[in-house]
Amino acid sequence: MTETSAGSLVPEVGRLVIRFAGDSGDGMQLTGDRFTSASALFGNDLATLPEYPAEIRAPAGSLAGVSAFQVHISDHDIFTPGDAPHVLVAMNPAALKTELGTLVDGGTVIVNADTFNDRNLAKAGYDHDPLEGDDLSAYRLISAPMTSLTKEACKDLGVKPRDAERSKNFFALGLLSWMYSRPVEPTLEWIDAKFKGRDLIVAANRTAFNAGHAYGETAELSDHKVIVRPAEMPAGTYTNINGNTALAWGLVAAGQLSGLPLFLGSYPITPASDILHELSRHKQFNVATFQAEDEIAAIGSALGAAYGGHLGITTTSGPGVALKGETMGLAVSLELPLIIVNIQRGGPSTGLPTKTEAADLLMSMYGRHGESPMPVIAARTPADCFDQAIEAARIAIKYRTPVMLLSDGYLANSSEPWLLPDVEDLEPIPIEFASGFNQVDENGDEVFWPYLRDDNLARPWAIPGTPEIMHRIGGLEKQDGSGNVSYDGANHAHMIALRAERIARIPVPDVEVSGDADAELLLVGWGSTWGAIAAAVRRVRDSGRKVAHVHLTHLNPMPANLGEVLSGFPKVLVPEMNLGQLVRILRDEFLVDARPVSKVSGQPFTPGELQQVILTETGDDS
Amino acid sequence: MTETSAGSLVPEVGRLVIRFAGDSGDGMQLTGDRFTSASALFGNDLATLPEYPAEIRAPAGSLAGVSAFQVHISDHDIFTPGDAPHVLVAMNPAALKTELGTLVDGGTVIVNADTFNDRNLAKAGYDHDPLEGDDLSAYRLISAPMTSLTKEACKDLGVKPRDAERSKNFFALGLLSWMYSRPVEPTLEWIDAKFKGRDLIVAANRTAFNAGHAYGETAELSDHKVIVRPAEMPAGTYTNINGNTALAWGLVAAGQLSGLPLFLGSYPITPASDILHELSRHKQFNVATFQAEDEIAAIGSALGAAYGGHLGITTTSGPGVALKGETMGLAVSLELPLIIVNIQRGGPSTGLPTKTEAADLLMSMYGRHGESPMPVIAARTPADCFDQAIEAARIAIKYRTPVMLLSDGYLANSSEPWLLPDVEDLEPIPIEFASGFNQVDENGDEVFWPYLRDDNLARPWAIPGTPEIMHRIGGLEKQDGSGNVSYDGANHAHMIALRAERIARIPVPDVEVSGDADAELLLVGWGSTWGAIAAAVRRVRDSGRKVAHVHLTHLNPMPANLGEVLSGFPKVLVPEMNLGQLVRILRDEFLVDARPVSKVSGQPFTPGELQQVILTETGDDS
Amino acid sequence: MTDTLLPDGGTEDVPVTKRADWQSDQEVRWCPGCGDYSILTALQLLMPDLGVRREKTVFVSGIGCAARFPYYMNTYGMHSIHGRAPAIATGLALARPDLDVWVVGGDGDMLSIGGNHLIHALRRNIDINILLFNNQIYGLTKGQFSPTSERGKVTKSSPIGSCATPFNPVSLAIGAEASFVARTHDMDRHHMQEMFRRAYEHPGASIVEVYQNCNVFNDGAFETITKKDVRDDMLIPLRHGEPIRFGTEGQFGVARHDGGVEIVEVADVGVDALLVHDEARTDPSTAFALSRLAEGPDRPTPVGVFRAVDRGEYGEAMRGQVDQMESDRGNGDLRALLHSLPTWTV
Amino acid sequence: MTDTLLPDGGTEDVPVTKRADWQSDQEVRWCPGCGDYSILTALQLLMPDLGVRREKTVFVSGIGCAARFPYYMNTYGMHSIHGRAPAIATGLALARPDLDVWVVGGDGDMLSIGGNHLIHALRRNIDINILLFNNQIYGLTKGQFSPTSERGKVTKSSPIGSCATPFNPVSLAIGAEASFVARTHDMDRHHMQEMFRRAYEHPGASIVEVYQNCNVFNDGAFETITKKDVRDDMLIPLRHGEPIRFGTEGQFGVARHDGGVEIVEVADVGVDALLVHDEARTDPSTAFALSRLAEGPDRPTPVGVFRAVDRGEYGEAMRGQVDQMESDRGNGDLRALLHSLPTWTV
Ligand SMILES: Cc1ncc(C[n+]2csc(CCOP(=O)(O)OP(=O)(O)O)c2C)c(N)n1
Ligand SMILES: Cc1ncc(C[n+]2csc(CCOP(=O)(O)OP(=O)(O)O)c2C)c(N)n1
Ligand code: SF4
Ligand code: SF4
Ligand SMILES: [Mg+2]
Ligand SMILES: [Mg+2]
Repeated sequence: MTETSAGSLVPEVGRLVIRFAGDSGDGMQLTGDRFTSASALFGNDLATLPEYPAEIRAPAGSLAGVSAFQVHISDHDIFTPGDAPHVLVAMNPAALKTELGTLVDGGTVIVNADTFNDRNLAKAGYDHDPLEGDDLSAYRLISAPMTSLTKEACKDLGVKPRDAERSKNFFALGLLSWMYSRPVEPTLEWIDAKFKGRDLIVAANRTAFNAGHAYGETAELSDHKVIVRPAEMPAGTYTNINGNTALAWGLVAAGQLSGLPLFLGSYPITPASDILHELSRHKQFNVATFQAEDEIAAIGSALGAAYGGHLGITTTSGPGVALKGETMGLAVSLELPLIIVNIQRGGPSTGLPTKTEAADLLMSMYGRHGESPMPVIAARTPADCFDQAIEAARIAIKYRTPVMLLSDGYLANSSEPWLLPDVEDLEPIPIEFASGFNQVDENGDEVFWPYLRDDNLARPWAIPGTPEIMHRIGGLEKQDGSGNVSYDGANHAHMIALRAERIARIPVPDVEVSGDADAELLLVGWGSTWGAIAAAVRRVRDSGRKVAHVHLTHLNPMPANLGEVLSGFPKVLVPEMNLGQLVRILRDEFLVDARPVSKVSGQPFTPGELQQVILTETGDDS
Repeated sequence: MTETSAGSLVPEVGRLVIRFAGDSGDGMQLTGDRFTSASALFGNDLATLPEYPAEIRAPAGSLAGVSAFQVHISDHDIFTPGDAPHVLVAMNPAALKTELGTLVDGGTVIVNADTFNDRNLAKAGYDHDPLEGDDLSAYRLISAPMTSLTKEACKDLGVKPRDAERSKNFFALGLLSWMYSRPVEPTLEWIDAKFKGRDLIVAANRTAFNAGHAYGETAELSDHKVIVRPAEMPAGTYTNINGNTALAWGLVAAGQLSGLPLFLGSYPITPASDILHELSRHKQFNVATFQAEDEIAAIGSALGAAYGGHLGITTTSGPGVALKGETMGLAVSLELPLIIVNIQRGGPSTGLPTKTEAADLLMSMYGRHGESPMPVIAARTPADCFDQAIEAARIAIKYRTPVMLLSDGYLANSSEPWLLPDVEDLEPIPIEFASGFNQVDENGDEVFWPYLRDDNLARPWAIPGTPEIMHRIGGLEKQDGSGNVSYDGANHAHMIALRAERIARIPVPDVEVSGDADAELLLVGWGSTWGAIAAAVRRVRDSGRKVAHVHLTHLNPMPANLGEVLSGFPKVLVPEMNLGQLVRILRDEFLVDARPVSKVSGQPFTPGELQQVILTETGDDS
Repeated sequence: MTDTLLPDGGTEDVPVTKRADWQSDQEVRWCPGCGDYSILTALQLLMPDLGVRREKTVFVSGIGCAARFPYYMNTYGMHSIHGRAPAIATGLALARPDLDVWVVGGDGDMLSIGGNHLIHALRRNIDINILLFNNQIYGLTKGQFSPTSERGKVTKSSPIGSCATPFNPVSLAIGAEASFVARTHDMDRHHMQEMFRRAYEHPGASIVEVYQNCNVFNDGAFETITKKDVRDDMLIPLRHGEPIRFGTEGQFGVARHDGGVEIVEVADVGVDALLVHDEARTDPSTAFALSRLAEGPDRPTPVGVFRAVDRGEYGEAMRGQVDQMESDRGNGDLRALLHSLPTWTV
Repeated sequence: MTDTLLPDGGTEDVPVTKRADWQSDQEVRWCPGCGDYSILTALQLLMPDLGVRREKTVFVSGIGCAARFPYYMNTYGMHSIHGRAPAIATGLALARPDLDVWVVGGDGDMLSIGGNHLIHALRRNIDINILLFNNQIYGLTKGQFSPTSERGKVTKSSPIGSCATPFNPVSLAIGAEASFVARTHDMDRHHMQEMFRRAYEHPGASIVEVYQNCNVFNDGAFETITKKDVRDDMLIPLRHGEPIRFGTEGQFGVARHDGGVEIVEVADVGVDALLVHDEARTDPSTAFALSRLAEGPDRPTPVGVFRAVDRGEYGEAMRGQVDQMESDRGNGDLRALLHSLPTWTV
């Protein structure tokens, strides 16, 4: 459909990583997003990683104001937004300054030449013009006066020059679309739809896009053209989804699968707020979203709703979880279903709120007073957030327990193509509310015991409104069975053991070893490191070495076969975006000499970094 | 001074455990306390354990209303309030019913016979009078009509019979004083002082006490008499102290030793409130106590005061700690001295608020989001709370870090003789506040860097009011050195590593192995289990078997020699009042196959229980 | 909004009940003589009259002596954690508009640690009935001062007196936009029942401050105003539509003065000068002024309904949005949601 | 109480400073056009006039755009965690009465998550100056409704409008026993400075609500009342001792009405019928009534000092207790303390 038909002279590459960078006001997220969409429609596999500045609006042109979006497209299945980008689009000097270091040697730099004036150079801390010195000698430079060309192209549309200037990101997009042979129509259609009714803007953006596209042709950039063929992907319908949206949809799905109304009690916090935003747009699924006064009220309201028979959820990030500990403890004691979603971010304290980290695992396991065990699960990819939200609900409902669902800032915002599941294939979540007496007392009278247990050791979910079985529950220790307050020591010991056993007995799928079962080295990961580990393992194995990978979704309880799996490998490494937390649990549980591989710089592992680790560990540190 | 002069026919026993039990209104805590004081003055070593009902005032005569006080006196050094009591004083049927089971076979039961009427028997759930059936056949019963004898004795004093009845606990005390040859004068003097000005009450209590004393003689209870000789104790002045008082005094001492004003921000909670109460009585030590609106404000205010150069402290129990996590994280990030005291109690949630447990260790270590390491220390005996409060302050101040100080409900309330330290011998805590510029910037100007580090990696304690060095701190990640907000990934990684190292490098004393260095079995304990483990180890060793004991005060960081010590023992057991928390840390840190010994029934281990464990583990389960 | 799984809550007539039906099988464990008993009795005796179902009634509490209340009611109940009952009840009431949700707590529970949840529940006008048992002390933790204890109060944690000005719970509630605020006391069963009934009937959040005697740690705190023999002179009954008047012979009254209100002798000013109580005023200023009459329970103190205005309940609006989205977009269609972003097919 | 180790804080005269001395070296990072800039400028320009020392001045904040304030002041400062600034400042102010402690935060920070700490600090009358930057939105988290957002507000988290009645911060503060309450706005530097100065001078807790424009997520929220051309008709200046009067020609005024206050035309009622503002009234009822004049910033809205009464600052009382115990018992003697229970000697 485009020039990239067979027989073209355009060289092929298997994959390409492009990084769009510019000032916060330059619309880089949107540009990246559109490029991604076009690539998705074209059929590439892909993964994205947006990175925003911490300030709402840092001063224009400043280093702090640089906003970036990385997209990795490929002709085969990939797992991450890529290591070093091959192409950097830098819309101003500040973007060039902050982002250049990440580019591969020999990579392509595309700049908006118009912005390289003294004022902007000074703001970026350049004492010279990098377009002229040696700064870029190691790269292939495309220096296009995007602003002026855009203005020029738009001059007959009746758009004010300042407004026309705003369309320069579409110029960049047009240029990249030409260079990498992206389909053009979807973007034009998107412009029409997005700015519907604002005709001048539609015209300016269309014009800028076309001008950029034409620029490639006319400026003879043909030798920059490469093509990344569509990937072979399983048949089906795809959408490009980020983790927070997938998670929100997974919660909606859990509501539909269980037939329960959803109640989200939440307090805004980066990077979790978007789940609140997304769910508040879908109330027609019987979704109530309640923006509480703080995180404690958020979980409290969700717990209240759960007590009332709703699917109670609270979403937050690290600092918010630190506030919810006491109420989680109550939920443990009440044995009610509840989902606590933690989109982890850089800590401690306020830390790096817009950067990713996964250092809340131990808090998830142990951050409550007393013995208060709780299932913990973690999503591994953006789309997996959908599945794990359902899994969290399934566990919470079936075992009447609060469940901690972990994601992180990286999963939250990055996206990947998701083969949409057939809604009919999703397994229903059976619900059973207690409906009447379940016990006979000493006098032969029928009574209701709120802590009588089923085969899973779960107590009845007995919701207010049910006739006859009125009862009281609370955070004081209860007599097992009757649920009456009990200060009896033996019963307390029994209840503590029972609460522990109830969680420990939850069946979770065995882990599967990917890679070489007979390797020397096993990498054990959890959460969002999956992509980087899988990619690194593939690269290393492609180079002929042996290595294995196991990835945990269920962190509490752990898969039953994990100990055996671990014991099969002489070396076990645990890459984590923290100082080593899962590794502590593995060492404790299985007494294996697993060792940590840490990254805590606010960014996910790249496959390259882990590849290097593996090579070093397997005896080659080339 | 009493009949117990050498040559008396009274048999000697090495130790004796007496349990006073009665209705909440019966004054058993006071009775136990007085008996303890007299024993202390007599020269016994001793340990006590009060146990209150959970209700403020449960219905009179009910099982829920039973209040008990156990005291262990001995002629040698002892470590715990004892296993099963030898003597039970039961002031009513409910007390007999709930407490009898704990008594040793053949033990002595002393009852107030007057209370064994139909009404009280019914309230206690007896369908017969246990004084008459076989219930007590395994014991030696002393059934004294204490109420009527007291009334009778007081009848000429002009005291109303109902008021006279209130003195019956002094009758019991008099009787026990006679049986166990306690000095009489101190108690009489105490009565005079305590009820000074209320002459009738003084008279009634004195009379009742004397009547009880005489009753022993006249009722020919001589063959119940035993004597526990004074223990050989190091020379010095002693006081009988419980953990909470010792802890409060330790904090006062830390203030004096450092010259810092104390600021306690606290919110009442059992069993921590008494520290607040105690400190609020000693404001003349430049102590400010602030009862905050909640636990978050409590720690917040303490942190604010610490920022201002005071010794900031917050005291609470488990549920309160669960609320303080976020602010502790801020303190970690601010690198300011702060002491968080957790008097642990039965959990999860509200749990068993008046019972003991030590299940907050993992929360202390990991209960904050992100990587936020904090020193953790735990007191081992009531008197040790004094030392560890000072130790906590010393670490907090020297290393500019929040410190978690752990105690528990058992230590809080139980007491032991404490050889009072010489105040001059207590080591001063040096304080150095930043006083001026500490750095020169690029321009050669003098500046102040709030995160410039000393040899301990600690940053300056730079308090407001100091001229020139105004600066801003906060919970966002900071550039090391300058302290400016930094979103730089490499700096973040550096800071995380540095915060971890700063804590890990804090020097703590090596552990010492007590018992047999060449034993097969090592017991590792922490906190209040010290007494029970030490006693059990002594018993086992006295019986000719080998066993060793190591006890941790410093839980983070751990003693440097601990790994080596652990590796010297084939078997390692870790008795804990939780499901196994320290054991997780040991397994993780040292990859030793340490195994847990758990007790979570709201009461401390008894030496007997641990003795049994040791015997079983060392191959004898007699 | 169709909650198909939830119990439909009986369409038959509400059964006739008596006090015993509302008593749970749990032994009541307050100190003998505690004011909580009379509040419990008042409510248990009232419930049969309200024409409500036990299974549709829920008591949510925090921690404290007062907070043990749910255990004694033969309804649904949750004894939660300290301070959080208003938040938990908010979730429950929003999720389950078919229920009557009551919140019970002490002055520490609801005004100290739980103060924020309380004021937000009032502001939002969540459909819950809040009973604040104010004994001006922390009972369960054995006697520390609370946010309603008077300045200078000597307690375990303030051995030479507390330094803080107390909250006036009625003023605070009104300042927090409360739509229903009342006060009563544990010595007058009839008055309590009237207030509880009014709270129950009010749409949206209602708060009733109940002066409650803690005879162990703060005995007699309200004696000066609630004891039978002083009551007439020390309690100022607020009755909608009536001039505010009190005293054994009705010799005192309340009149406006300098923007606030003051106590006057009827003989001095005449009945017509008395303020006629209007609990339904949209402007809460007069209700606020009335709340200032007594700084503590040592001066004549108004009891009754200070304010009762219907200003729209939060849950109704919230559920309205579900309905609106349902009617705008139809019932949620999961497949359509999953396909709502651009898709492509391989 | 002798804090020997603490800096004695200079006995020389307070040095003369200028604006630049109060500016830190940090780049200001609010969105261009944000109202926070003008508040910062107002304060930085005011500080030299207050005659205070930079090293004795501390700004404590929570989290939010507003809460970045401390970074820009060349004083001591702590950017703490969300909602907790009033609690942290309480500890600091109590520990260090020699300092001037300011608290800065947004409507989310101080009224949502931090609401409880705020009302308790006001009630206790801690000696801190609280500046509440009310932009009726969560700025830093990119635009969700806040506890001061009007009902029906469409935001990211309320796509078809919020369901909640907002707080009126002035009413809430007065209900919480605040001794000093004022309101100003970011468009009038002079008025802001006057209010900040008054807050500074007030002993005990002072709170100033500053209407602040968030031009990114809630632009123009206060335009209807603060824009230059409408201001005269839409802002009601409260001036102590003066009749409350406003309007381009002073044609409007405020008079008492039915226990509250209402806006009147001076021509109709005459000047003498206007309410003379008395910020020092012990009874807060009139101040409360004034706070009810405008439900939101779309009707004429009072600005200025609503209430300023000296009712004794908490810290003074607290330190008085230290002094009292010191004078009763002498300075603490550790040895005596350790020997204060019965002892025996072996
Ligand atoms: C998080 C937490 N903090 C503190 C406590 C201890 N605590 C229990 S009840 C209570 C206050 C009781 O006072 P109030 O609420 O007035 O109830 P009352 O007992 O007087 O009825 C406190 C501080 C707790 N259980 N949980
Ligand atoms: C415990 C916690 N919860 C939530 C957040 C996220 N958060 C940061 S600022 C903020 C609210 C900002 O609004 P406001 O206080 O009004 O300040 P503004 O940005 O409008 O000045 C929120 C919810 C956080 N940082 N910490
Ligand atoms: S302590 Fe006070 S409030 Fe609590 S039950 Fe006893 S009398 Fe009642
Ligand atoms: S988001 Fe709003 S409040 Fe925050 S800096 Fe920008 S304009 Fe100001
Ligand atoms: Mg109370
Ligand atoms: Mg705001």
